[in-house]
This record gives sequence, structure tokens and C-alpha cells, in this order.
Amino acid sequence: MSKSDKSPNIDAELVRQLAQLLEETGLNEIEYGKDDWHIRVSGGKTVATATVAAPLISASSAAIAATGEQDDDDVSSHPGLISSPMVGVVYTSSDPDTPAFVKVGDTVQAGDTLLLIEAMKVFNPIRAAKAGKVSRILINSGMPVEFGEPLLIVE
Amino acid sequence: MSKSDKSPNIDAELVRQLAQLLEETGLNEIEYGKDDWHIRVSGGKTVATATVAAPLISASSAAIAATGEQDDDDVSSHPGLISSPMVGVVYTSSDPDTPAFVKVGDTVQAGDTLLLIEAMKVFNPIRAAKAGKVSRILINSGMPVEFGEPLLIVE
Amino acid sequence: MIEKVLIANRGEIAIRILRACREMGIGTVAIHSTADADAMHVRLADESVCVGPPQVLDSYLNKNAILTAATISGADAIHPGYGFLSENADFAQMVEEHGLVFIGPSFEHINMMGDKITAKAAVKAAGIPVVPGSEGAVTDPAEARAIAKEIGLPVIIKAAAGGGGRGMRVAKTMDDLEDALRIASTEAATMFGSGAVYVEKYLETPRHIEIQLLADNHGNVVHLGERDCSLQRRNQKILEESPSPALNDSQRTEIGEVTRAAIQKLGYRSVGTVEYLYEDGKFFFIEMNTRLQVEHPVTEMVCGLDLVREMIRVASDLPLSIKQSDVRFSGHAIECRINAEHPETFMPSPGKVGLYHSPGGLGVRVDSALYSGYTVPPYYDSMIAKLIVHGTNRNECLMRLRRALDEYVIDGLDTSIPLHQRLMEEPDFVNGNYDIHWLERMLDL
Amino acid sequence: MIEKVLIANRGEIAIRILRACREMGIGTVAIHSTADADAMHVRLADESVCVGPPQVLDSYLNKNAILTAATISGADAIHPGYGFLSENADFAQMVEEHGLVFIGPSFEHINMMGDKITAKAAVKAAGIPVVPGSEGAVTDPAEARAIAKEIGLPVIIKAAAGGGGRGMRVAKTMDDLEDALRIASTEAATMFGSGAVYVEKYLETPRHIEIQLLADNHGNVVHLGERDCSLQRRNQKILEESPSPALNDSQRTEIGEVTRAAIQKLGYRSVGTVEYLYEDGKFFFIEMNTRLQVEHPVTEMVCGLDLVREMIRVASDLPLSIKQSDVRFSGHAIECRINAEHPETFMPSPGKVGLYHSPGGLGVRVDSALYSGYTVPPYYDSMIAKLIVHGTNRNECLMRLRRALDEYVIDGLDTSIPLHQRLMEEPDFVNGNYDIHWLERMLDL
Repeated sequence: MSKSDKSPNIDAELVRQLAQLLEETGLNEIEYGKDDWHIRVSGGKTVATATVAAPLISASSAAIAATGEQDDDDVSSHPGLISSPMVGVVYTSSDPDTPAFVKVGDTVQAGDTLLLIEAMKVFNPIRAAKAGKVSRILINSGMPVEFGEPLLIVE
Repeated sequence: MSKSDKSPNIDAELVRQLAQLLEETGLNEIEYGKDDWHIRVSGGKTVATATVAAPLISASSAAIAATGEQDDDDVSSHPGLISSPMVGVVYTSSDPDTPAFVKVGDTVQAGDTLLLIEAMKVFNPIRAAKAGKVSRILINSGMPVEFGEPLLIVE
Repeated sequence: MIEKVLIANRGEIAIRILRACREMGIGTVAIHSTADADAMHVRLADESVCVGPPQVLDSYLNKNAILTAATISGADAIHPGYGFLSENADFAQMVEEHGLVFIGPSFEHINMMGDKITAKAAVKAAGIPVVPGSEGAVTDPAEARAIAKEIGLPVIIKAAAGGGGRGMRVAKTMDDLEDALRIASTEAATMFGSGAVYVEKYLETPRHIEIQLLADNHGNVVHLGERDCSLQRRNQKILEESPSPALNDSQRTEIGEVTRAAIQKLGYRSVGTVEYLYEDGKFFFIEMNTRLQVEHPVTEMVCGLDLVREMIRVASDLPLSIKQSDVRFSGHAIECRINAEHPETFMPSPGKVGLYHSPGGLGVRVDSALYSGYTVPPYYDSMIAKLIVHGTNRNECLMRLRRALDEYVIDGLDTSIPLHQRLMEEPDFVNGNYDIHWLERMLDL
Repeated sequence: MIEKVLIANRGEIAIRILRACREMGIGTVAIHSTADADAMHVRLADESVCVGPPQVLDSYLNKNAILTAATISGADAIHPGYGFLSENADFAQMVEEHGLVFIGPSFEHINMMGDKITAKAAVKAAGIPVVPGSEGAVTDPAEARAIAKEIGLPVIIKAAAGGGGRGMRVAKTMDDLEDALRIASTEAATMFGSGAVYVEKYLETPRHIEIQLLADNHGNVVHLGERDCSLQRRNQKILEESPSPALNDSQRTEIGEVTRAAIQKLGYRSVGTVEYLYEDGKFFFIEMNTRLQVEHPVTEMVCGLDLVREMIRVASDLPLSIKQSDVRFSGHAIECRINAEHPETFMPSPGKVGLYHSPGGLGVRVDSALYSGYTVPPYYDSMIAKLIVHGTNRNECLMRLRRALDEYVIDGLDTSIPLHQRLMEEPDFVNGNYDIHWLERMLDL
């Protein structure tokens, strides 16, 4: 779920991070581009410039912010990530008085129910595809989730 | 005077030229920019990219094309260039039966009349600012000229 | 009153609806597939929900996901736009069963008009002129021959459940007829799940003329004049205009009133369009579209009305903001559909938009979801923009359209702008002298 | 008939005129300074001529260069736009002496209205209500005191040759009067080359309301209703609307007809605007602008007329395309002037435009010379775009304007868009409850 947000931001942290890398590696210049996003830092002590092209309204970062407190940048490409296969409301237990199906640190087997997602009054179990350890839970029970939204990590 | 021309072009020749220079000089990268125009080629054998930003309609090259047969790229920044100080019609002689004030190869003194520009029925002499040799004449007699249009080169 | 609308669509129509909502102070929820996360309709909406992967069956046609999105976002109404679920009676019914408002006609009317044979019988009974032909489905070649003899050749065989020009066959001779019947029926079974077909008189050089209607829950129905949509390629409309160069005022008033009265008799609500073939001064019903149409802005420009606003008002049980006697037709309007496709080969051309610059000034309207740097995804319809131009008369409108097309810059993609520019130079088009086959003849197809 | 027009201007108005020419099949010649070689008006024109360096005196005010450009490009008419040479009677006369058509009023009328005292006397004689005050120039403090006593304090002292709000002084007490007279006269001498001033009753909370006129060479004059331009900062208009929230229909008809009749009596031609201060139900003449105005689109949107087209028709000796009885006012229109300046400090902000995306959809018009990647030069007026919105009533218009402002993207520069967005939230503005001082009070100036 994303609330739109109009002001494109300069990611100052990213600039600092690249500036550090520059010093560390002894490079003269690092240029880094991605889709409509582009950054270039050059010269150890000279000016660093960052341009964020084209985001009419940057809704995407807000969308991520709504999914939990975690920083999702690394999460989205994590090999153990389980994403929501549907739009719905996610539940960590079968009812409020029952303990959660899993908590961080639990070991699960393939086929174990991890969460429920309710859509159209049907509760759909989200099951582990393979055995592993629950390393992160990225949602809170009762929270609405979009298609593709990160739910938890089993590694 | 410029007739407008709508298609922004990628200057393939320029890309080739820079690619050659790159090989010849052994450089890794050549970046070249001017106003809203930017090119960067890098890596001897890798892809060369050229971007021409924003020209909705590139009228400027057409404007130059109208001023003579010469290639004006180098002309416009030539130290000996004399440009038109006004809009008008340029004449190389005081009347059609008279020889031209100057021809290519002539040596001129400061203050010598080189051309006439007619504007509002007044004939304005274009005089040499310093002595030198006429190396190029960039207009034809009777041709309309814009403000700033290259007329001739005295070096 | 409706306070938050989920817009079950994408592209320019999602933005069109969003704009109307915003201008009425209504909140908006965009839905999108993963391929549309950066789309303009998502960026402009108050809230957005990703409902599925790029494939439309799992996202923009995913009824459960869309209804769930409406529920969790707290929307109280759904606008379906055009295409996708807009004429899906089941969806309309589901929306209502969930206690949400479907911004459109009743599911019963969608159902009625969704089946060609039912639709034809219903509108005929309500007084709308129809093409002479079979009363119901035809499977027996002998029956088909009898009908063809009665109404005269050529005849056309159409799938009862079809639409968009698919599942049709023309028979010019009695010999053709049997083959045509068999092929059409097989195609219909494959494409639409039902082999039922019907036989109709085939018109040789008709125009496509449609009447825009607007109806509320209080028995008020107005017609908003006609649109001439005869410029088609493979049954896809390319350019639409209003008024039609072919009609005079009395024809306009007459067909408008006949249609209006019939729709009133049917108890219809919301917007709808009755499409006709027009030949030799006569109108023949084709179908009724129970939704907003792509070309609705043409009518908005000549009537000075906001059709989406009216739809939302009707859905809120308000009466129409105008009576038939208030409707004024002013000037002339033309819409060009701009597709991401090669203007000659019609090859689709999705991809990244470079510089985008839309035309401006007096009488020019652009409805589009494009922006500089946007990537047109390959999964959806190729229509990327609508350029709608208004002028005090047809000539002024054409001149304005010409200059607006010349100003329009969409770099990085092939678009149909050059096709429209070419149309502006065609004497037949300039003179309004065209039928539904004219464009394909011009293109040598 | 005019076949090629030289447009002696730049920016959005050059494009506005170019569009009208193109829609009439008339060729266009753009002029430009060296700073504007890449400007949109140059790019869109059929031909262009560089007339001088960036400084306006040597380029856009360079009469000889512009006339020479017209001659060598073979233009047969010149449209001056607004500002620059548009109200320069000498230029208008030179254009005519060169056998070219000046698309505007006669130079005699420009002259008449260019001098405040002559203008006031002329329009008063023609029946237009004027502010009580001195009949002519005043230099003697005793005379000024006598006038102030007669018409009542406060009074305002204005330069006879002034304009745009410069060279003015208000005197609230008799003690102020002498000083104000001396200072105003000195300023007038410095700024306008003449120390002549006049004394007028000063209105405390007036609105600025102006009447748009259109006249041909055949004695036909129509008025196109009023524009309310009371939202001003330092006498510069920021936002204009029509109709005025302050007038009722009978006031509108009455002042329109009084103005129309007076202008007819003066034998005026082309477009013109009579500006009034309006207070307590009464109108007081300020000045007449003998040119197209920045805010003319507001009138175009409510009247469905193309004013530039009408100017060109009049210049071709054609009669007006409408009579007064044909004029219909439909809905409400508002124009926001968008300047390249900080929305709070009003610091000019020239420079390179990043992403540019103009709003679209129903009822939205953008007149602008901006494009993505364009560099706004520092030499000229800071107005970079006009957003004009139409709705069926004022509330719909405001809601549409709000959503259009939200859609407008002009990256890389400070613009006054946030100021306009702020205005949309001000209850006084929303209620139409403002006078010419309201904006400055709101801004705490």
C-alpha cells in the first residue's frame, strides 16, 4: 500500500557511502545508474553530484515504508524471501488467542504453514517451500499486504 | 534565417570520429558536452553512446546551413571571424557593376570597408577592425543575414 | 456519498477517472500489476495496491484481488474504466454483493447487452432500428439460406457472444454461405465458448455512428449526440469525431431521440453507447456498450460535460445535472488515438519514452499516462495517448488538430502520430467523405 | 489576406500567436535574440531571424532590426504580442509606413491611450466612468489641495506617462500631499521622461475588473465580459478569473455595454481592454490597454472564441466573426501565471529546466514555451507558463485547478506553483472575497 509523496529526495547517505568507497578503493570516479535513477561521484575531495531523474512522484519508497520497520533494500533480492502471492490481510496465527505459526529463530519443514492471508473471506495458508530457519518476519499480524510484498525470510 | 526541421539526429559520424580518436590516443574514455548536448564514449571496443537532449526541433543546424556551403563548426569560434552586427541584406560591393570590396587572399588595413549591410534602406559598412588577410568569405552578395551570422574571416 | 473510489484499470483511463474523482474531492485507490509499479496512475493516486503479476488474468482481470484491494483500502466504490472488467456482469454483481458501489450500469443490463442476440431483441422491442436478419441463433444451413434470400445478399455471420469484430464472416453468394456459417461457428466456439451465430444483412459502405447516453436512477435519460467512428483498422477505431460529417440536424435529433426513448424504456442507468451502422440515411443497431468508451472525450468537448463526473453522481443516486433541453452542441471535436506502434506496419513498439512533450494552447486536450522516461510495458494495449481537439467548426478543428499533431513529441517509440498527420492531408477525410472501409483502402490493406 | 506573419515577441505569447497563424494556414517568422536561439518559439516557427544580442533594447525592442527581418523574410504583417513594442505607437506607425500590416489598433489609438491624461479625457467624453480627480497635469500644490478637498482624501498621485504601477504616491492627509506631489513628479520625470502627474481619488479596497473588447474596421464592437484581476503583487497580476465573483449579471451587462458603446464611439479597432477599479458597486477607469493581454485566455475559455484569430481577421479587414448577441458566457475560467521565482521570497530563478510535465485532461489549457532541458534565460520576464482551467462553475473550476496544479511538474527551477497551491486553500480566495490588496496582506508584505 503506498501513499504518494511528491518530493524527490537526495539520498545523502548513499552519497556518503560512495564517497567512502572512493577513498577506500583509490578510484577517481564511480558512476552508477539504474533505470531512471543515476548517481555519479568523482574525485576524493571534489564535488559529488547525484541526480534523480523523472520521478513525477516517488511512491515506491513510501510503499516499502508501509510494510514494516525494516530496511527492505536487501530483503527484496534475498534468496530466502517469501513474498505475498496475493492481495489480502496477513495473519501470523489462526486466531488471536493462538500462538503464532512461527517466530524468528524457528526451524521449519517444507510444507509447514507460516502465515495465513485472508482474501475474500478465504484464509490461504502460506507454506514453506523448503526446510530452513525463520530469520526475519517482515509483517505484523492483521496488516494488509499487496501482491509481491515481502512477508518473511526462511534460510 | 532558419527553416525548422523536426527530427533530432544522432550524429553517427561524430560517434565514429570519437571512437577513432579513442583508439588512436589509447584513451579509455572521451566525454564531450556543450549546452544541452552531451556525448560520452568509453572503452576502445565497447559500445559508444551519444545522447542529444531535448532538441524538440533542431533549427540551429539548419540556420547555419543557410549561410553558405562551408562547414561552420570551426568558423563560429575563429578568432578572425567577423559576424554581422545587424539583420539585413549583405552586399560585397557598392553596386552590382563595381568589383567586390575584398576577395579571398586580399590584405586589408584596419578601417577598410569589407562589406555593406543594408537595413531599413541604410547601407552600413562593415569595416576591418585590424589589418590582416581575408581567408574566407562566408556569404554571397544579396543574401539576407541575421544578427551574429558569420560574414568573413580576416587573419 | 462516495468518498473513496478504487479505479480498476490502468493507463490514460485510470488517470481520466482519477482526475474526475479528485475534482469532486473523492479519494482514489490505484491498482496495478508489478509491471506498472512506476505507472503514472499509481504515482498520481492517493493510494495504490499491487494486485498481481504483469499478466492481465492475474492482475487487472483478477476479480478477487481487486475486490480484496477495495476492502483493505476502504474504498466504497469501484470504477472499472473500459476494457478489462468493465463489461463483466459477474464482476459488477460481486462488487454490489460486497456492499460496494459499481460505478456503471446494473449487472443485469451488462448481461443483457453482452449477448448479441438478447441485446438485439431487447433494443428492437424498445424501438431501436436493427439490421434485418435471423431472430436467433442459426445452425442449419437451410435456415441461413432462407434468411439470406429474404433479406438479400451479401450477408454477414456473427458470433452471438462475440465482439470487437472477431468471429465474423461475410457471404457474398449462396455458395459462400454454408462454408461461412461453419467457419464462423467453429471460430465462435473457440473464441467465445459458444458456437451460436446469427445471420444479418451485410452493409457495403456503412459509417459507424454511435449515440452517447446518460441515465440516472430517477428515470432521466439524455442523449449527447453522436460520434462518427468510421475510421477503423481491423475493427479498431483510430479517430473519432462529433458531430458526424454525414448527418444533418434533423437526422441527429431523430436518431438521438429514438435511442434515448428506447434506453429509458429499458430502465438503463449510467453511461452507455448505442452503436449503429449508417447507410443511405438509415441506422442499423450493432451493439450497446454498457461502459465509458475510449472516445467519450469527443462528446465532452462538444457538450461541455464531464461524463465521469456524471457517472459518479449517478452512482451516488443523484439525478443527472442536465435535462435533454439543456444539452447544447457547440463546435466540433476530434480524437486521435495515439498507439505505440509503427505508423505503417502497425508493429507494436513498447519501450522507454525519451523526451515527451504534449501539445498545448486553445482547444487542445491530451489524455495520456506517458511521461519522459516512462517505459511502456509490452503486456497491455498499445494505446498510449488520446489527443482531443475542439474548434468552432470542423475546418477549424482540423487545422488545430494538424498543428497539435505537429507539436506532439514522443521520442523513443514508434507512434501512430505520422498516420494521423497523413490522414489530415487526405482529401476524403478532410471532406468528411469516408465509410468504415475507407481507412483500410487508404492503407492498402 | 495575410500570408506570413512576423511575431515580434518571445516566450508563451509568441507560441500563442504562432498557433493561431498555423491554424489559419498563415506562415510564421520568429524573431529572437542570441539568448533565445533554442527557444520553443524559434523551434516551432516556419522561419526565424536572429535580431540581436540578449539585451532587449538591441533585440526585441530593436525596431529597425525587426522591420528589416520582416522585409527580408517577406512577411506581410507583424503581431507584437504584449509587452515589448506592443504599445509603441511609433513602431505601429513604422510598420504601416513600410507597407506592412500591424496586427493591432491604429497608432493614433495607441498614442491616445498611452498618455494617461489624454486617455482619461477621451474615454470620459465617450461615456466611461472615471475616477474623480484633476482634469489635467498638476504641479501647483495649492491646486492639488483644492482638488483633494473636493474629491475627499485619500488621493493618489500618478505619472501621466506611467504604467505598471510605477511612479505612484498616495496621500492620506493634507500634510502628505505636498511631499507626495514632489516625489511623484520627480520619479515620473526620471522614469518616463515627463514630470507631468495627476491627482485622483484613492480607492481603499477596490477590485481590478477589466472589460475585453473586440472591434473591426466596419464599426462592429463587441465586449466579451469582464476579468477579475484583483490578485496582484506589486501591481503585477498573479491570477485572473472570469466571471468576477463580485459582479452580478446586470452589473456585468451594464458595464460591458457602457464600455462597448464608448469604444465604438472612439472608432477603435482590434482587441483592447478597459481596466477599472471597482468599489461599492461603482466602476472607475484606470487605463485602456491597446493590445492583447496576458490573461486573454480566460476570456477565450468562457466565450469559446480565439482572440488572436479575431485580431488577424480584423487586420485582414474582415468583419468580426460574432455579433454582441452571439456572445455566450459559459462556465468559469481561471488563469494562474507561473513564474520562475521562489514562491515565498519571489527571487527570480532562471536556469535549466529538468523534467517538464504539463497537466492534461478535461478543461485544462497550458500556454508555455517550456520543455524538458530548456534553459530559462535571465534576461527576460520571469513568467514561464500560464495554466488556464475551465469548469462549468467556479467551484468546479477551482477543484480542477487544484488537481492541475498538483500534476504540474517543472523540475530544476523555483516556480510560483506552490504559491498558487496555497491560494487554493485560502478561504477568502475560495469564497471570491478579495480586493487588490488582499494578496499582499496574505503574503504579509
